Amino acid sequence: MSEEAQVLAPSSPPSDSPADDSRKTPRSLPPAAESPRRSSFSLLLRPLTVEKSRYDALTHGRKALLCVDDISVSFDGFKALNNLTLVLDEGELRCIIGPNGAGKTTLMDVITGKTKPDSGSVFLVGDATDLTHLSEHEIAQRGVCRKFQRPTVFQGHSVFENLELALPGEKGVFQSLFARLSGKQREAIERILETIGLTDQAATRAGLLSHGQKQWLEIGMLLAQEPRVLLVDEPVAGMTHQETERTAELLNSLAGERTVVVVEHDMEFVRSIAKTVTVLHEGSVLSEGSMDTVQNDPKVIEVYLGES
Amino acid sequence: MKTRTATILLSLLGAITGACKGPGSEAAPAAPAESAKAAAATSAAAAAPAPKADDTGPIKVGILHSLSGTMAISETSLKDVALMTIEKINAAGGVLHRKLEPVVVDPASNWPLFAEKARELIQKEHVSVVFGCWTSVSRKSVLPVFEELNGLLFYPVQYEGEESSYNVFYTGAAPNQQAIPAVEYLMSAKGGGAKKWVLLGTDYVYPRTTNKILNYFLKSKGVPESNIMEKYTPFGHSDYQTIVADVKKFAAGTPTAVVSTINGDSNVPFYKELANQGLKASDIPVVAFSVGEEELRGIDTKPLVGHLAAWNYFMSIDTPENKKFIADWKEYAKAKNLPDADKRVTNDPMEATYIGIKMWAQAAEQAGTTDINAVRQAIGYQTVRSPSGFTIPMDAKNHHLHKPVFIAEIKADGQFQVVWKTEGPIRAQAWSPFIPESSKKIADWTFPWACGNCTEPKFKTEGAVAEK
Amino acid sequence: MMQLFRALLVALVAVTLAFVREARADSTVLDASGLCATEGTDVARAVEQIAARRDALAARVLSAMLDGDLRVDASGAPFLAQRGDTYQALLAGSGAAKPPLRTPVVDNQLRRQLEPAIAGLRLSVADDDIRLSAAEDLAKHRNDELAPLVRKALQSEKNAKIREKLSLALAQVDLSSDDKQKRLGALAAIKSAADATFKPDLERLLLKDEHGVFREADADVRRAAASALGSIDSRVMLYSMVGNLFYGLSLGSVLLLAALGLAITFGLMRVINMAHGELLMIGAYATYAVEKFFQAHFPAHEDLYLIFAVPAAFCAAGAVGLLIERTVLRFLYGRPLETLLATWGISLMLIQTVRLIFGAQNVTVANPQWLAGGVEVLPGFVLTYSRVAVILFSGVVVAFVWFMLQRTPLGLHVRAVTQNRDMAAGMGISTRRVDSWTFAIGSGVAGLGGVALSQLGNVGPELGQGYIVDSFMVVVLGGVGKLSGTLAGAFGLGIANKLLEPAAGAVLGKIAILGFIILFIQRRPQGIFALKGRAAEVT
Amino acid sequence: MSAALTRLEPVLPKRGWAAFGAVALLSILLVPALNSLSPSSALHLPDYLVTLFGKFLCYATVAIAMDLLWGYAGILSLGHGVFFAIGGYAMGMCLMRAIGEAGVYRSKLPDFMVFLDWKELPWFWRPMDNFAFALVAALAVPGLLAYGFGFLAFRSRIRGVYFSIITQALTFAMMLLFFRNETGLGGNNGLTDFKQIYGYPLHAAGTKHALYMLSAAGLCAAFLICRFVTTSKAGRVLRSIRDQESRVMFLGYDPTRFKLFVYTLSAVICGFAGALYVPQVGIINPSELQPSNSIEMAIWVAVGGRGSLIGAPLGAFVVNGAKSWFTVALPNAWLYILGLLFVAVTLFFPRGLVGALSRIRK
Repeated sequence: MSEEAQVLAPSSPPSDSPADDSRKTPRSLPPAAESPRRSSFSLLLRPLTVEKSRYDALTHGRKALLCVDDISVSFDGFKALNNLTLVLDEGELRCIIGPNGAGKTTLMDVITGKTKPDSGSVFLVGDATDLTHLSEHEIAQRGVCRKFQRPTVFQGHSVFENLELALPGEKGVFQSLFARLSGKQREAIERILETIGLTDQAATRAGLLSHGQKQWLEIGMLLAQEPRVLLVDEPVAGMTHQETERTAELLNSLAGERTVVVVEHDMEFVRSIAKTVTVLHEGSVLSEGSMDTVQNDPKVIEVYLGES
Repeated sequence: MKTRTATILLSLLGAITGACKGPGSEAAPAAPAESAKAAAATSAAAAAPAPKADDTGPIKVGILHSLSGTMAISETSLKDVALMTIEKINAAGGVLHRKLEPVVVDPASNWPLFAEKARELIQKEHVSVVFGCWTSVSRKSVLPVFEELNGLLFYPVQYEGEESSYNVFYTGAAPNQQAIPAVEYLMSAKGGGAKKWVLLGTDYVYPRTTNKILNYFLKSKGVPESNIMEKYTPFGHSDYQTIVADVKKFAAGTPTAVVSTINGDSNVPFYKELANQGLKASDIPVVAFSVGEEELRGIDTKPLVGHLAAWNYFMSIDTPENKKFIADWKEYAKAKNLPDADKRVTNDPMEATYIGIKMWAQAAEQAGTTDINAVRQAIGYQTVRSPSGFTIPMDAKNHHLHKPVFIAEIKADGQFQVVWKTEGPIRAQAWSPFIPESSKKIADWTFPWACGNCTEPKFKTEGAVAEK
Repeated sequence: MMQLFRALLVALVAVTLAFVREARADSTVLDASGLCATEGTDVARAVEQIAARRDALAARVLSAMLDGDLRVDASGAPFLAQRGDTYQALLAGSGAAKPPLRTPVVDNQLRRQLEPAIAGLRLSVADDDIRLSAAEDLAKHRNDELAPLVRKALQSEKNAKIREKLSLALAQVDLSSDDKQKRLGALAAIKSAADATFKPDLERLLLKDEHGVFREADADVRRAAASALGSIDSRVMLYSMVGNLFYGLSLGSVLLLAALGLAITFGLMRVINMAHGELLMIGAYATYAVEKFFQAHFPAHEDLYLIFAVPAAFCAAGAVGLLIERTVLRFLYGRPLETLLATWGISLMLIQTVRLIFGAQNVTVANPQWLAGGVEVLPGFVLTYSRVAVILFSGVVVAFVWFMLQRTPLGLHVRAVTQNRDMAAGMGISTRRVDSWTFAIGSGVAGLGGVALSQLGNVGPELGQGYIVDSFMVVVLGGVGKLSGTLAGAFGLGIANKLLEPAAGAVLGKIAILGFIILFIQRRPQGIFALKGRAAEVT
Repeated sequence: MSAALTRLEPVLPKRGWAAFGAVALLSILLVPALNSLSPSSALHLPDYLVTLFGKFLCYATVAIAMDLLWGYAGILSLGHGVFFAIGGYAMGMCLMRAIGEAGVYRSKLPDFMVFLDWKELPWFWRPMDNFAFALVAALAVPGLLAYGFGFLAFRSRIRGVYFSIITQALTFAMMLLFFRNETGLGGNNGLTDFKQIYGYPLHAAGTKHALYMLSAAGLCAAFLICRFVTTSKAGRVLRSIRDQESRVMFLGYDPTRFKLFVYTLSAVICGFAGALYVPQVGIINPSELQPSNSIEMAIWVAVGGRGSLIGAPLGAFVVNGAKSWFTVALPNAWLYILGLLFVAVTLFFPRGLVGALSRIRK
């Protein structure tokens, strides 16, 4: 749970959420905005859609789904991403690794619209719209979904309600004022509950779930969104061995139908799930390929594996 | 009653839904207005049987001054002086052989609360009279309540005039009892012969109206527009650097006077800035209408020596009545253990409160009852020997006190030294002759005129209602 | 700065004493009883007579009269009232005062007569400073009677500054002289001084009468007058710009002092301290209490109270802050909106407490002598000592806060705890204690702000209410948690406010500034000095 | 509507409707009925209490609006006095016009304009002659202002305490603006001396009863509207925004729109309460815009209990009732009592009175 929840949740007394780990960091206040939004002025100068030539060059000859094209982001002179280009294929399970500060999380932020890049574009195949112009919820509506490092579920809602909120459909204010639940939707939720193994806890408040269960619930919510691309940020951090194994299983089963991108530190875990691995370093791609290829890449050994 | 309520409710709802045929247009309200008046008349008649006066118990007297909030600073003293006066009256046997029982409420400098508390005093406590209010807005807030419930209010503070109510007696100064004499004084050779005028005030109605009257007055005296500078600051303004520098620039080379209607807390930063930028009273005198002894307690007065104030009373006035008044007050402050008791001062609104209570007590005694209508009639013909050393009458016609005017310079010890005074009390002009709309108006609450803002008598012949 | 003031004060006293000795030597008989006459005209005549003596004793008597320190005994001998109800004879050999002592009444009319008279008398004093101030007084108003005297003084005067003032004083008389050369000379003097005081005189020269004929017949003189007028106008404009900048700076430093405590309690600790204004108020009341104490116990050193008020205010406000933290806030960390509610309640209680102890009325906090007044650096622009002192004081307080945060072990702990309290706790820092101290110091700094405010405005129970919105604006505008941001926010607001005020008026100016802040925060929600990137998110 | 399509949660449970109906009817009818009894009766309610309760009802309506915003969406506005005051001013302007020529100056213009030497009505006063227009303005102007201000603020993702602080700046700036005489709304004195509303004399008992009943009905309506919002899916999204805004965004909802909606709705309700408040208290002036007034509104909600639509009005009644009582009974101690109440509530009853009551029941 992030800090703003602390601030904004007006009256959650401690008894409310025993499993809420964020109480340990009580002092901090959220910055006024989550991230510096680039001045919309520079954004205006850039085209709303991707150039045809770039589109073709990147998607040519492969079953590409999501392309990250030449993205650069800098914070106060520090280059978080440096002309990074990355193409993700349909149905693949991609792991992204890299030392701290390599730009993994920033990459996620750019794809999901949380951070606006200085230059470059992101687009989904079949639609040349540059996603970097869209806001988070619009990107999410296009089927790019994200799972945070720490499980972010709605603690006050039941597991069922959490999933219900995630269901695709009209998400405007007035639709939701008069929204009703159809039988079909109810079935969809029940199916997902089964997938993530929380059928028995459907009516439980999400705040009362264990850490691992919350992770699964979050993944369930992402599934309910029927995503095309699933971005998963360090899914097994803080999990027990058993939970880790189950998560690996879950992620593996998800790939194929949709593209899954996993950012992870745990090498053991990466090895157990990854077919293709991308190594980031100082904001750009250092190496890409199977786990073995990457591990034997001298550059990688030098900057990354060498350290650990 | 029930059905009436229902119809009102329905028609209000009707107005919300079917807007178009509502009596919204200019012409339409005439009819409801008439009915309103008729209803007002009947309800006034219904309310007329004044508070049940049970003839033996104490007489309840309301005191409606803010004891908290921004106005507490000024109004607390008025509450104290009112209590003191009531105590004195009780010690002397009370009124009509009954004791006065003060009912003190705190409207907390909150204007709607003033109206609410006034209503409570009249309807719940059945007080015979209320002494209270300081700011114009608080008076405006309670005015409809007193008029509706036929209450009696004594208002003790100098104000902008332009008002006259059947239910209010004004014991503070109207503009012609304070502002105009002060300006005349500053124009005279003795006052420095000012040619340029800076009208400086806090942005609200009292300064605006006073300055408007002064503007008309100055122009009638041949002061050109370009020689008048009018400036307003927000409430609680505390940075007067720019304004003082502007005054200096404006005044350069010509005898200039500043008329200050700066209110409350802004005075201290204003005077401090004035002193520090070296504007001396002998160069540019400042005359203030809301700075008295009480306000000077919070100011280091040494740099202000020579600046002026115009009031109807000063603590330094040397009369036997005033000596007694001050002694009584100090004794009371000590006995009641008021904060800073040894340094308490008296000022104009306190004197006005004191006069008001005495006047009411005399009138009630004379009328032989506390019935509001009877007492009101009696008050109009009372006189009181005031601490300022004059015999002051209440004007039966316009419900304002006749008051003497004093102009005084600030002394280093926070007191005032009177430099000019009127020969006797002057009559208040409730409606300023300097404002065209007002100049036609006559305030006269005596029968058969009985209207405080009419241009011709309300009752031309006996019994015939012929309002304009 | 303070030293400088003291030095100045000492010099002044020494000069006055020299002056006194000189006066004492004079033993001519002087009957001051005329000064106590009841009729204003009689008093004026008496003043005239004394001034005509043209000696130091006359200067002494008249200036004592102007200051309100003159007493006249039954025999008409003048005495100088001194501290502690003692009287010093101004007339050698007049012995003890014979009661009843009378005090001559001085009003503005008399002051207008006394000031130039005294200035005229002082023109022959040896001390440059006294002569200069006398010449300045004379230059203020046209005074025909003293003109010959001034002319004589000008001839023997060596000091250039005094000469300038004296020639200005003469210029006013000479402007209406029949001699064209004299008029031109006067205009030259006026032009070089470029003092706005002369504008009306110059404009009068350029006026036409009802027949369309220039009042001033001579074209040369008119041209000279127009050029003098032009240089006055441009000078006035420049000075008012300089003035506005200074006013902005001084308003900025007031805002800074008001907001600095909040920058610590809100900026570093994330406590929405609505009682912040009341901590300022406590600082101001502490100043008042120290002043009272000095008045009661060390009346001779009363002016030094302010120096002792600084630590007293810091401790008083700090102690209250500590109490608030220990009893209420420590249970509310991490719930900023709830600290808002609780501290609002606390602020109400503090206001009422002060009201019950000190009364609802404002209390007097006098500027010490060395902070009163100001120096006119440019014509029409006065650098007031109290404002200069507040600007310097704000610098000192900022330096103190910076030093405390950056260079002391406590500061190190504070920074550690605010950056990562778990880690800090793990390293053995008692986070609880650090919290308490930080809040106490933030409150103490607010108390220091109160000391400054007591010198500029009124001290009353509601003092703090007027500053709370402004303080939050400064901190938010500057960027939370950044000292430099608070600095920029305060001065930015102060200067913007003062630049807008002449154009829009005080009320609209203030509204415009608030509107601007609201819009600014739209563009840069994190303030001027915002942290960017992930660092900002991690905090 | 097929059986499978179900609302997520009923607006009120079946028994809830019955209870609500009973309470609503009682609150609407009881006070006027008791007031209509003969004054000699022991149960007679004095007249001044009718307007007092009417005022409380308006405050309670504001509290509900605040609670919708703060308790459910987690947005603490410290500037809701603005919307309340604007609603009040719209009604006040209409009532001012209704005075017609019965004012002090017997002029067609409101008295303060004659005072200030104005010759004609400013443009924004003109349509206020129309009662229906004024009513619409009392709702629409606060709504539009909230929409505009909220759009800017939420789009820039200002939230939490920052939002609270800039709303405080908003109300402060508005207060200064309304204080100005040039603004054309009566300056410091505001609008007062009303005589009639929609043709009915304001001091007549019938009008007072009608206004009281309208206020009570308004409170009930506000309760139902807010209840409708909070039990809908939108309400759930709002609570989600309060707890986890970023997750809501990544689920494809636009939090800005939801916040804007609830902020605007809450402002409209406040405007409505303000419009009913003014004819009952008889004055509207800029002191309603003081930041402290807006903070007090938050206090009502905190005292009653956030996130419970019953708690908020309860808090408004308790705090204002205490204020009315203690300012008479213990004028000097009043601020202590109020202050202690806030501190105690935040420290010991973070869920307010409702939370405390439910804890006791358990």
